[in-house]
Amino acid sequence: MMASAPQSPWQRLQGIPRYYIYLLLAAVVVWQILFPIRLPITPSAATKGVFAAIESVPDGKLIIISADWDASTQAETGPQTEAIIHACFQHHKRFALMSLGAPMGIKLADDLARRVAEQYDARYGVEWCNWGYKFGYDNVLIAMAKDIPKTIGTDFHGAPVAQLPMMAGVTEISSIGLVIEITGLAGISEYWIGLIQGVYGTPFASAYTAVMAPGYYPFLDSKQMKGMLVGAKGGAEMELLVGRPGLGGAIMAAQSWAHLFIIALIVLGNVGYLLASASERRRR
Amino acid sequence: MGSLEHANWFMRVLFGAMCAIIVVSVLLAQRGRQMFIRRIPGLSAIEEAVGRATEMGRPIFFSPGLWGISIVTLQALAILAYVVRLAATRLTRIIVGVCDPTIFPVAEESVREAYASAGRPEGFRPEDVRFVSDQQFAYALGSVGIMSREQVATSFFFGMFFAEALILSENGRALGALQVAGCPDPVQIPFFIATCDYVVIGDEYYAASAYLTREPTLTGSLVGQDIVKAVVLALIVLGVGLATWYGGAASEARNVLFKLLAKGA
Amino acid sequence: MNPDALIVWATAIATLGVYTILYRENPVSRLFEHIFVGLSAGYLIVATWTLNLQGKWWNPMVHDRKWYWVFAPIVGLLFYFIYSKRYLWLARLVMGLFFGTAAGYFFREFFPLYSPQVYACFKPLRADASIGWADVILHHWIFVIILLTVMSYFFFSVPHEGRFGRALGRSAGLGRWFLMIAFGAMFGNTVMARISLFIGRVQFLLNDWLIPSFQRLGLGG
Amino acid sequence: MRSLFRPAATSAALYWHLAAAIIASIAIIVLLHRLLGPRGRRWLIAMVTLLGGLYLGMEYFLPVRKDMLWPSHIPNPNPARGANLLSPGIEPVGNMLSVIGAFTVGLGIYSLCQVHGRNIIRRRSGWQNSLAFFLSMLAMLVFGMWSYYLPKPKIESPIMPWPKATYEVLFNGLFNPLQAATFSLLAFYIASAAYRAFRIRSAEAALMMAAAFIVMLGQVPVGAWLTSGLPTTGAAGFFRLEALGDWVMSWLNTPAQRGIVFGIAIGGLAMSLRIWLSLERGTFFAEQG
Repeated sequence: MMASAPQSPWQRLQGIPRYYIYLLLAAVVVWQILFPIRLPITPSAATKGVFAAIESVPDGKLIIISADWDASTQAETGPQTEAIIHACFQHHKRFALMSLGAPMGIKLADDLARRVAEQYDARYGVEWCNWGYKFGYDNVLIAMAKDIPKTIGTDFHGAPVAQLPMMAGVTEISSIGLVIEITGLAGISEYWIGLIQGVYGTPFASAYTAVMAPGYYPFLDSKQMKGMLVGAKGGAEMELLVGRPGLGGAIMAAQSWAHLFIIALIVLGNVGYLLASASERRRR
Repeated sequence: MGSLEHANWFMRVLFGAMCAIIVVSVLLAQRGRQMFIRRIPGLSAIEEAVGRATEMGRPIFFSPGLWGISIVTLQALAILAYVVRLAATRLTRIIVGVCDPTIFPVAEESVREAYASAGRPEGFRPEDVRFVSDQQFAYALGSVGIMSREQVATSFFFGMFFAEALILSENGRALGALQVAGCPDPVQIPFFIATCDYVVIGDEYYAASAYLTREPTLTGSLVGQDIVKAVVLALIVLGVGLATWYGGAASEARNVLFKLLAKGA
Repeated sequence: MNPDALIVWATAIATLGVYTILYRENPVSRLFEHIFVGLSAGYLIVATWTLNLQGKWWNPMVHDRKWYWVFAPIVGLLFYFIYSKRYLWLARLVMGLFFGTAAGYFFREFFPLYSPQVYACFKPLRADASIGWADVILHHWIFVIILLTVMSYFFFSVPHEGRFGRALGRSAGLGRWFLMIAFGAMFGNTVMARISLFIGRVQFLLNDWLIPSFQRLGLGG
Repeated sequence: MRSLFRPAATSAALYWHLAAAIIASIAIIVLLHRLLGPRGRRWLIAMVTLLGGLYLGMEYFLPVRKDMLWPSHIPNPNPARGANLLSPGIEPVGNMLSVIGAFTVGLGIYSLCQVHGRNIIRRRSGWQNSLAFFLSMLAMLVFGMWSYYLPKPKIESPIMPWPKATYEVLFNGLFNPLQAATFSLLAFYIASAAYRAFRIRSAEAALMMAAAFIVMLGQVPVGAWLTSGLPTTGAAGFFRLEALGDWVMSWLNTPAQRGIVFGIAIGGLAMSLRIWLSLERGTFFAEQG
């Protein structure tokens, strides 16, 4: 267009090259990771909903934590999972990890659970277990609703789940008191809601990456979902509720500054746009 | 919450009525009844986008999204077939990057078919329908590679997209491609709006084939859809009216509605 | 063999290799793109066998002697007739089967997914004991107005002329504005998730790779 | 019927069954191919499509009973849930479809090998990359399968046999990090997209920007800090950024999305019907049967 024409400083504000934006953003994040400036956090209603859902699971029933995340979203889903596991152990609720959509992520969740379990002296197979990755999404859920031990078969370590002490009396979906889906993959919650929560009325709560969350607010509003952790913020809030400030809080510091950086960029672009169009008008 | 494992009588009736409305509307249109469709800017742009690639003598890239054989992807392939027919008559090359192995044979087949029906069966090159990867981000990176190595002039993103949407479209933009996108899931639409020249929002996605081809079956179906939407709208207005009249809490009227809509057999 | 050190270095190099694409598509990013596509193709075969076919097909057929599972590959292999002009219709036959079941699954999901959402739209528009007027207007009124105007935007077969049509057109215009607000909100809500991803990578590069490597060199103490 | 599909009694019997089934299937396919003309083939394809959808749909919409499979007198194996005569087949049908679909993987791999093989044979520019493609694919395939079939160690140990270690490097040192790194590119792209897209050129863009601003600030502690002077309760509390952001997300975003979703649901329903009844003529298989 007018690439060769000399640009006014206002026009230049509108066309900051991408590379500068990328470099500055990287610099802001690295700076905050190395020297974080922490800020206070207050839990939202959606986060409290997850916490309350865990608290209110009847004692005889099991919680399923469907950890459908892997390394790619670990920065958000890792702290979420850790805080949720803390909440389970603190309220003496037994839980089973499983994965429908992340064959390579379940190991990461297992490591996490193992580390947290040590802090509470919780034994594998008694207070918690890991059903491992189960292939087949809807087919798994449809079958599981009718017969859990048969559908799950073996746990993460290859042992038959029916032999785990905590699985005694766990037959079908009515043995489950809550399902918590932790994921960055869209679509899996629809299976849980469409095939389990909607069909059998099993309570459902979730933890999503911030990008997915907006799509699921309608389920929160329609009460199909008891609560929802939204991204790293949800993780940090949950950490606060369980009294274990950790990685989530540190990440929020970097988040704050990166957000401010992007907001500043948008403001600069608009200031440039307004001033450029004003000077244009004056010239005419 | 109720149980929706199977339908209740109300759902059976409602579903039957919805299907009947759409099918009758299709049949009426096939018998020659004239039907109106308003302008949808994002869809009007498809022809312009193909024309640009023709002018520049460079290829088009088309992505049918991440999902396998599903209703969403079949609609994407219907749009693809239209784009191929346009491109074929103008001797413009079109490269399709496929993500799901089950959709690969279907995509290949419908592209070949589209070339044949445009009267240029010899224009079809099997290597232009490519399986890229079934892994979301390998697909994204592979598709960006294809777009930049082939120097595409235009790219279309129609189908189910997730996080890779912005990787594809931001790189396409940096290449200077004219981009048109459509996705039924609202979550990725903001990013397409930020990076693409034209975006097809929500239900416009399913209106696309009717709008583009003006085939009676499809326009009839679109009119039927509108009537069904009006029925749903009426249902909502009725529900809101009842809730307002009887109050929000657990009233008798609300329980009746709850049983009908949120509790199956 | 303990591969941990190698994994850390490979991760660091692969990460930086992919980041070069931020400047532009270049030989390094191209190499990693091809490695990535290759690895995922190899993994696709491995996963198809270990996670799907072995458990669902091979074991039932061979170990449980359910011989009728042999029909699955026969039907599946019909897809390969897309490369044959003569037998093409057989590929279409199995595609037709998948088309039909795609429609069938859609029918099944229709009510469980959507009807509770319809029900949840039934918001009372007047105050009562449980909710005050301010909340009714700020929440319920706005909710219902946005829902109805947005839905009116998606009517395609009614011309925006005549008295009713013009009213619908105005409502649709308003609906489009509300859509833009929603899209902006979704965009803003996503920023955090995306930054998180990069934070995750920075944490790895600093804490698992750079700082320990420096320490091993005796630099960081 | 039921007795025909009984599992084979011995391994030898299994082989006979398999051979017979394969021969019979091929005979049926050849027969169909010979006997059916273009119209018959089209009809058969439409029939298969119809039946596939009909089965799944009917199972959902037919009445159910808890004591027996509606409308028969066969007892319901799981009396806790309502079922009809079609219900017991849902799970096997799903399994069958996913197994059948899995055989398309070969087509995808063939397509990849075709494109990259041609690059190498013709020494097109960048053929070295195609070579890298083949090497990585083969490495992942060989070591993936190898380590899968290695006997499982009794105790978990970081010391592992070399094929397993190689697989770990490929998987956790390359494959996973490449995914995570590609995914994280979005942090940069979202920043530049926001900078470019949110200009107040039109009312629509301004609205988008305002909503994005509020939600972004509401998400981070900085936003909460900006309006921390306002009281947490009452009318002023509404304007605290974190509350305002929540309000935008749940009361402005939710209904708009739901409006979109209802449209999508009905559009998808119409598309499903057209596919199911083979009304979508001319889109997929126009010319021949």
